[in-house]
Amino acid sequence: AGCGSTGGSDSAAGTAAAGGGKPFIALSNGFIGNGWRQTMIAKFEAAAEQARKDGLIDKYKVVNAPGENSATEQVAQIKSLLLQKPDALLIDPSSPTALKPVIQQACTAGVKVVVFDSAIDAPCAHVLQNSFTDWATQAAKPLLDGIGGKGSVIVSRGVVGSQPEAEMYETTKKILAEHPDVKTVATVTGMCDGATAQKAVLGVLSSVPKVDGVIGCGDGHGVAQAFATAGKPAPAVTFETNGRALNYWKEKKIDNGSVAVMSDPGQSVAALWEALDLLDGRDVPKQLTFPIVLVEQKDLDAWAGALKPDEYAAWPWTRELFRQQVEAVKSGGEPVRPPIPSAAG
Amino acid sequence: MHVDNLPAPPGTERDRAARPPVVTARGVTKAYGRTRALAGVDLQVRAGEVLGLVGHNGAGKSTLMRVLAGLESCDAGAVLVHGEEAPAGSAAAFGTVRMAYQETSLCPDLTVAENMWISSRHCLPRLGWRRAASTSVRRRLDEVFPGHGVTPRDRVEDLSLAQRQMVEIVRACLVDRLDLLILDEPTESLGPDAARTLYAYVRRLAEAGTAVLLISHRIREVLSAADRVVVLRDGAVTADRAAAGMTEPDVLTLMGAHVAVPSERTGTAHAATGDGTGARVVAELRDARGGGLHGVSLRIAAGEVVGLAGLAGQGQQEVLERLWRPARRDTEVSVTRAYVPGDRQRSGLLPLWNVGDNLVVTAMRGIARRGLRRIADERDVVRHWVERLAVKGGADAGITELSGGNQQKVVVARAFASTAGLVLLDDPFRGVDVHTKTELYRLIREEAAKGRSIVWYSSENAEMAHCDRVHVFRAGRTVAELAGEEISEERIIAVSFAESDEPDVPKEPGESGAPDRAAHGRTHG
Amino acid sequence: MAELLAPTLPGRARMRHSAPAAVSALALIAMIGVCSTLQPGVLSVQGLTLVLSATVPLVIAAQAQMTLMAVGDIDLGIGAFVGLVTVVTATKLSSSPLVGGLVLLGLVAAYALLGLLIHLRRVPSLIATLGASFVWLGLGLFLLPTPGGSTPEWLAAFGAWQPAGFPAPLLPILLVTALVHLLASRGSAGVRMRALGSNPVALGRAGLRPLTSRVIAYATAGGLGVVSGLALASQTGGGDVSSASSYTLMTVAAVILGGGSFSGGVAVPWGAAVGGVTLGLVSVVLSLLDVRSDLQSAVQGGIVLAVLAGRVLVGKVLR
Amino acid sequence: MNLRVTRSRPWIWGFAAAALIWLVILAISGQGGGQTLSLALSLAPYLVIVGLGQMLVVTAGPGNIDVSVAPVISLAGFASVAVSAGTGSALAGVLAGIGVGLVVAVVSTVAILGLAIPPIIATLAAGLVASSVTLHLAGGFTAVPDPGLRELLNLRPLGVPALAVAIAALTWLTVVLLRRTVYGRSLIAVGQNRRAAERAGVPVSRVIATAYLLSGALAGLTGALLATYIAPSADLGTRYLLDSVAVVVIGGTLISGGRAVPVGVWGAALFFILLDGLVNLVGWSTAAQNLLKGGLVLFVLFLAGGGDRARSTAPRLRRRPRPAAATTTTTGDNSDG
Ligand SMILES: Nc1ncnc2c1ncn2[C@@H]1O[C@H](COP(=O)(O)OP(=O)(O)OP(=O)(O)O)[C@@H](O)[C@H]1O
Ligand SMILES: Nc1ncnc2c1ncn2[C@@H]1O[C@H](COP(=O)(O)OP(=O)(O)OP(=O)(O)O)[C@@H](O)[C@H]1O
Ligand SMILES: [Mg+2]
Ligand SMILES: [Mg+2]
Repeated sequence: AGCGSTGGSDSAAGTAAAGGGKPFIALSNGFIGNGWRQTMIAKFEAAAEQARKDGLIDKYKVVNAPGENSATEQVAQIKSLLLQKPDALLIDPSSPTALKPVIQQACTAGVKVVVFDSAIDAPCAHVLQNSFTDWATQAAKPLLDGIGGKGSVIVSRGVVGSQPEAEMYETTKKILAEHPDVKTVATVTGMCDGATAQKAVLGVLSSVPKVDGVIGCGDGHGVAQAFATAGKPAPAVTFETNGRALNYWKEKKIDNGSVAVMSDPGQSVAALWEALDLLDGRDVPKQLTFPIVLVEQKDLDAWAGALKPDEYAAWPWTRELFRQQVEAVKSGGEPVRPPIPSAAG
Repeated sequence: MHVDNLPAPPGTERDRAARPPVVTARGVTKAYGRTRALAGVDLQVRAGEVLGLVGHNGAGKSTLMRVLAGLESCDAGAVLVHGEEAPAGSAAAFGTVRMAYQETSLCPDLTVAENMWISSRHCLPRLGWRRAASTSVRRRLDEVFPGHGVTPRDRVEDLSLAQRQMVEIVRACLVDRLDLLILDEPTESLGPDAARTLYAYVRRLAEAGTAVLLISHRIREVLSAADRVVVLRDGAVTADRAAAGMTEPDVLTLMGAHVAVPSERTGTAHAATGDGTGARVVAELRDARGGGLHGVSLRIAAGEVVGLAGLAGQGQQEVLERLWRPARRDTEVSVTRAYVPGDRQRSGLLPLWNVGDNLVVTAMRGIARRGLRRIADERDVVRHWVERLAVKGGADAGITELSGGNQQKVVVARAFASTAGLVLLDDPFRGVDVHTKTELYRLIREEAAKGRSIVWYSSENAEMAHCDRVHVFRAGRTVAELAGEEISEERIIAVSFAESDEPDVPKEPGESGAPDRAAHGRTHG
Repeated sequence: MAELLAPTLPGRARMRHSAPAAVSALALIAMIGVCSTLQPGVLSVQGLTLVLSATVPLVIAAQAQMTLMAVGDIDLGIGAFVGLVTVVTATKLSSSPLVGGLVLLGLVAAYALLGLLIHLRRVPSLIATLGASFVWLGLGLFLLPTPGGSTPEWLAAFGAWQPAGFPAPLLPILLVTALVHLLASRGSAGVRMRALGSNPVALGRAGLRPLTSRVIAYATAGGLGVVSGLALASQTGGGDVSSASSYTLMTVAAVILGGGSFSGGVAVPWGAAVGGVTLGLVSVVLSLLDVRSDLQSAVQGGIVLAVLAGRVLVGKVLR
Repeated sequence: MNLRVTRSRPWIWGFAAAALIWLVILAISGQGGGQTLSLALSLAPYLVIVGLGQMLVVTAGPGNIDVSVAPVISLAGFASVAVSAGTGSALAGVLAGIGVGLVVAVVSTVAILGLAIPPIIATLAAGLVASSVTLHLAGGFTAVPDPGLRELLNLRPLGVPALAVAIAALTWLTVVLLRRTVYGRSLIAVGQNRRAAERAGVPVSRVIATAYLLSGALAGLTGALLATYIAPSADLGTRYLLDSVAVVVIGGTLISGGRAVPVGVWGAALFFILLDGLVNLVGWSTAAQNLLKGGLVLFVLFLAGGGDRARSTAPRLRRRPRPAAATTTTTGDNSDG
C-alpha cells in the first residue's frame, strides 16, 4: 500500500500510512433492513476480511445506520467514523443529498470517499453505480417481447421519490411508448419489494382486465403470488435476483418472458477495490458505471443453485475484474461479465 | 402587594340584614336532562355575612354554587351581582366572586405559586409574577393556616391532602377585591386545628365586609361559624334561619324528615369484645415497622369492627395498606380482603361503566366459573345491592352521572358484594350526607354481625362510635386502644392530642409533621 | 441542568423530579467518556463539533415533542414535519426568502390549526398527528419528489461555521433549550400549557381557555419543528422529506429520558436536551465500538433500557 | 349520519369509510366489485390479527402501546419458516412464530412492569433487540415457506377467503374474551382507572402483562402467516406498526384505554386496504397517496370527533383522576385527594 493520499496536511491516510503502512477502510451503510443490503454487507465483509488476510489492508469497519433508512443517523455515524481517521470511506447513502456536506468534510480531511449504489452530487467523491437505465430497460424489454409486444401490463414502480426510480420510470415510459399495442392498465407502487408489490397488485387486480405482464423492479415473486392468490395465471414479471425468487421461478417452470434483474450488491466489493486503487494513486474515473445483474432463462439454473433464499445475486468482483471493468469504462468498450458463482457463499 | 388588599370594613354597622346584597339568585332553575337540580331557588347573600348552606346529597348545593359563581348558566331565573344581572361566564361580572372547590381545583404538577398565577393572574404583575405570587401566597397561608408547612415552590402533587385543601382555600382568597367567597365543604380533609383557624379567618373576612357562603355536611361547624343557615332540599330553599339558637337536630330535621341523628353509640349489640380471645383471629399485625409505622400491633377477630382513629396521616392508612397487600412477615391475614377507598374519583370509579358494572367488578371473580362470567348471577347481586342501598339512578345509570354520595354507595357496595372476609374502609364517608351515612353505618354493623371483619379508618372521630374497638394513632404507632363505652369523640381527641405527655414519640427529621404527611399524600392521596 | 444546579438545597421531592434528567446526564457523561477512551479526538473542539452537530436538529425536535407532551399530547408527525421543513428550505426558501418564510409561517399555522381541531373535536392527538404525518410527507413529496434542492447560502454557512475554541453545535442547543426553558418553565404561557396537561378543569374554572393553551403549545411545537428543520437542512445541504423519519420515536424517547411523562403537566427542556444528545450519541458510540452489524440495533436498545432502568432505580432510592 | 348512533357504535366509521372507498373503486373500474372485496378480505386478516393484539394493549390504559409489533412480525416470519422447514410441520412453524412473539413480549413486559419503563420505550427497545436477531437469522437463511400452509392461506371457497373466516372467528373470540371472561373485564377495568381496579381486587400487573403477551403472540402469528403468504424478509413487518395503531383507533377503541372495539378493527383494516387499492388503481403519485391517506384519516377522525376531552387526550398515565364530566360540570369530591 502506498501513501497516495497527499491531500491533507495531517491527514488520516498520512497517520495510518505512517503507522501500519496499510490502509484502514470504513464502510457506512444507510440501511440494513433488507436482503439486498445484507448481501451487500456480507460480500464486503468477506472480501475485506480476505484483503486483510492478504495484507492489502490494515483493518476495516462497517457501520450500519439503525432504523429506517435514516439520513440523520448516517450523517452522525460518518462524522464519528471520521474521528477514527479512516484512509478511505465507502458509502452506500440513504439519501442522495443529505450526505453532501459530510462527504465534503471527509474529503477535506483527506479521506478518499467512494459512494456506491446511488449517485450523489458531491464533486469530491468517486461514484460507482449501476445504470438504472439499463436496469429499467432490461426489466421491460424482454418482458414486452415475451408477451408478444401487445396486451395489458401493470407497471410496478419502485421507491417513488428516489432519484433512481425517477430515472427508471422515465425509461419504462419511453419503452412503453415504443410499444403502442401494449396498454398500461394500472401503475402501482411496489417499492422494489416483493411484499409491498404483492399487496399493491392484489389491491388492483380485481379492478383491471386480464394482465399479461407486470413491469417491476425486482418484485416479481410477490407479484406472481398475488396472481396466485387471486386465482389468475401468472403473468410475465421481473423477479428479484435472490435465491427464493429464482427457485420459485425455476420450480413453477415459468417461461413467459419473465426475467430477474436488479442492481449488483457486489458493488461494495468493487468499491473496496476502487478505494485501494485510489489510495495506490491509480487513475480511476470519478464516475464508474458497473453492469447490473440480469438473470435470464438460460442462466436461471446456475444462479438458482448458487444462491441462498435471502441472498441476492452479486457479481464476484476481484481486483483483476475490477481493473478490467475500469478499463472498459475508460475505453467505452463492452462491460466485463464476471463469471456466475458456482456455490453459495 | 395589592393582592393582599382586603376591602375596608364597612363601618361599624351591625345590622347585617340592612347591608347590600352581593349576589342574588332569583328563581333560578336548572335541569340536567330529566334531573331537576334546581327548582326555583331564591337566595340573597349580603356583604359581611357568613351564610351556611346545608342539604342532603344531590340537593343541588354544588349546582347552585356553580351558578352563583358564574360557571354555569341557569335555565330560568337570573343571578344578580351587586344588583345587576350577570350573564354566566362573564369574568367582569363575577370577578369578585371566588370559590374554593370541594375537590380542589389545583394543577398537581404545578407549583403552588404557579397555581396562584392561574387563578389570580389579574392581580399579579406581568413581570416578576412568580415572586409576587410567592410572597402573597406565603403571607396569606401564614395568616389563615399558621404552621401550614407549604412553600410556594412545592409542587401541589407533593403536598398532603390537607395542605392541598389549604392552598385551594387560599387560592380562592387571593384577589384584588373579594365580595363573595364560596367554600364547598372546606374542612372535609382539614384537621381540627386548621379548621379552627380557617373559621377564625372566615370571621375576620366577614368583619371586613366580605360575604362568605359555606357548604358543609358538618352541621355543628356550620352552626358555629355561620350567621344564617339556608337549607336546600330537592333543588329548592326550604328554610332560611338565623344560625343563633338553632341546634344540630333542628337543622337535620329541616334537611330531611327522617334523618336519624347519629348518636355517639348506635351499635347496641357489638359482636366480639375484640381482645382476640373470643372469636377467631382473621388478621394480625405484629410490631409492624417501616413505611411510616413504628411498631404497630393489632389483631382483628371475625365479626369485629376495628376503628383506626387519630389525626390525619398518623399511620392509619399504612395499616390498611399492610392489610390489603400483606407483603411483610409481620402481617398475617388469613381471609380474602376487599377495599373501600375514600378517594372515589381517583381510586374508586371506573368512569366508563355503569353502576352495575362498577358494583360487581370485585364480586365477579367469585361468581365466575373457570374464568367465565356468570352474567345472570352477577345481575342478581347488582339488583340486590342497588335495592339494599337505594342507589339513585339504578343499575344502568352511568357512574359519573351519580352524585358523590351515590357514587360512594356503589363503591362501598362493591366491597360488600364480594365474599371478602375482611373489609378495609379508607375514610370512605368524607362528603357523604348524613342520611347516606346512617344507611352505610347500619350496613357495616349488619355485615359484621354476619361474621365479616371490618377495619375502618376515619378522619371523623364521631364515626368511631360504631366500632367495637378503636386504635388511636399518633406518629406511626398506637397510642391508645379504646373499647366499648370508652369510645367517644372527646376521648379520641384527648388521646390524639396528648402530645406533651408523649415524650418518646420518635421525631426523626423529615418524618414528622407536614413532611410526613407530604410523603403520605404521595402514596395514598 | 439549571434545575440541577439550583442554588437552594433541593428537597427530596424536588430531587425526585430532577432525578431522571440527572441519570440521563450521567449516562451522557459516561458515553462521552467511553467515546474519548476509544477515540481521544472526541474531546477536542473539532471532535465535539463532529459528534454533537448531528444531535442539534434532534434536540430541537425533542423540544417540540416536549412542548406537546407538557400539555398531555404526543406528536407522531414531528419526523415527517421536520423533513417537510427541510424540503421547503431547499426549494422555496432558497429561491425566494419571502415566499419561503411565508410558507414556513404557514406550516406553523398549520400546526396551530391541528391543535385547534384536536381540541375542538376532542380527538386523540396520537392518531391525529399520525394522520398529519402522512399529510406532511405528501406535501414534502409534492414539493420535491426526489431529494435535492439546495439550502440558502446563509444557512449552509451556519451549518459549516466552526468558531475557534468552541464547539459550534453547542450554541444552538443551549440557545434553543434556554428559550424553551424561559417559555415553558418560567413564563406564564408555560404555566398555561402545563396546567392544561395537569388539570384542564382548573384552567377552565380560572377563566383561561384550554383551547388557547393547546393552540399555543401546538404553535410552539410547530415553530420548534421549523427551527429543527432549518438546522437539519443546514447540515444536509438539501431537502429530503424522509430524512428525519426516525425523529418521531427518538424525540419521544428523548423526552422520557429527560424526565418527561406521557401524562402531561411537566416541562423538562433541559432534560429533553440531555436526552436528545444522549440518544444522538448512541449511534456515535456504536460506530466507535466494534459491534457486529447485526448486533448494533440490539446494543442501541440495550443502552436505552439501561439508562431508563438506572433512572428507575434512582427514583426508588429517593422515594 | 346520526351522531348519537356513532357515539354508541364507534366502529361504524371504519366500515363507512371502507364502503365509501369501495364504491369509488367500483365507479372508477366499473367491474369486479365482489372480487375487490374478496381480495381485500384476503389481505385484511393479517392487519386484523396484529390490530387485535395492539387493541388489547391500548385498552390496558393510557400510555400502553406496543411498538415492537413490526420487528416481531419480521422475526416471527423467519423463525416460523425455519421451524416449519426443519420439522416439516406447518403447525410447528406457526407455533414457533407465536413463541417468538411471546419471548419478545416477555422482554417488554419485564421492562414495563419490573423496571417501570414507559411502554412505548420498552417495546421500542425490545423491538430493536428483535430486529438484531432477525438480521442474524436472515444472514444464512435457507428455508422456504410451507407450500401446504400457503395453499390454505390462498383458499377462497365461493370467493370468501378461508383465512378471513378464521380471523373473523378469532375476532369473535376476542369479543367473548372481553365481554364474558373475568380477564377481559379486568383488562377494561384496568384501562379505565388503574388505581381503582387495583383497589377493587384486580391483579393489575398480571392483567397488563397478559395483554402484552397476547399482543406479542398475535404479532408472532401474523408474522408466521405473512411470511408463508408472502416470503420471510427483514422488513416484512415494517408497515404494520403505524397501521396497527391506526386501525385500532379508527376502529373506535379508546386510545386512552378502557374501551375496546374488536369489530372496528375489521372496518378500519378494510378501509386501509381498499384505500391502498384505490390509490394504486388511479395511479396517483406517492405525494397524492400520502396526502389522501392523511387527509382521509384526519377527516374521519375530526368528523367522528371524540368523547370526553378529559379522557381522549393522548396517552396519560392516570396518576390522578380527571373529573369525569370535566367539560360540563364538576362531579364528585376530592378528585385530587
Ligand atoms: N352536570 C350534571 N348533569 C346532570 N345532572 C346533574 C348535573 N349536575 C347536577 N345534576 C343533578 O342535579 C341534582 C343536584 O345536584 P348537586 O350537585 O347540586 O347536589 P348537591 O346538593 O351539591 O349534593 P351534595 O351534597 O352531594 O354535594 C342531582 O340530583 C343531579 O342529578
Ligand atoms: N355529568 C353528569 N351527568 C349527569 N348527571 C350528573 C353529572 N354530574 C352530576 N350529575 C348529577 O348531579 C347530582 C349531584 O352531583 P354532585 O356530584 O354535585 O353531587 P353532590 O351533591 O356533590 O353529592 P355529595 O354531597 O354526595 O358529594 C347527581 O345526583 C348526579 O345525578
Ligand atoms: Mg355537591
Ligand atoms: Mg358533594
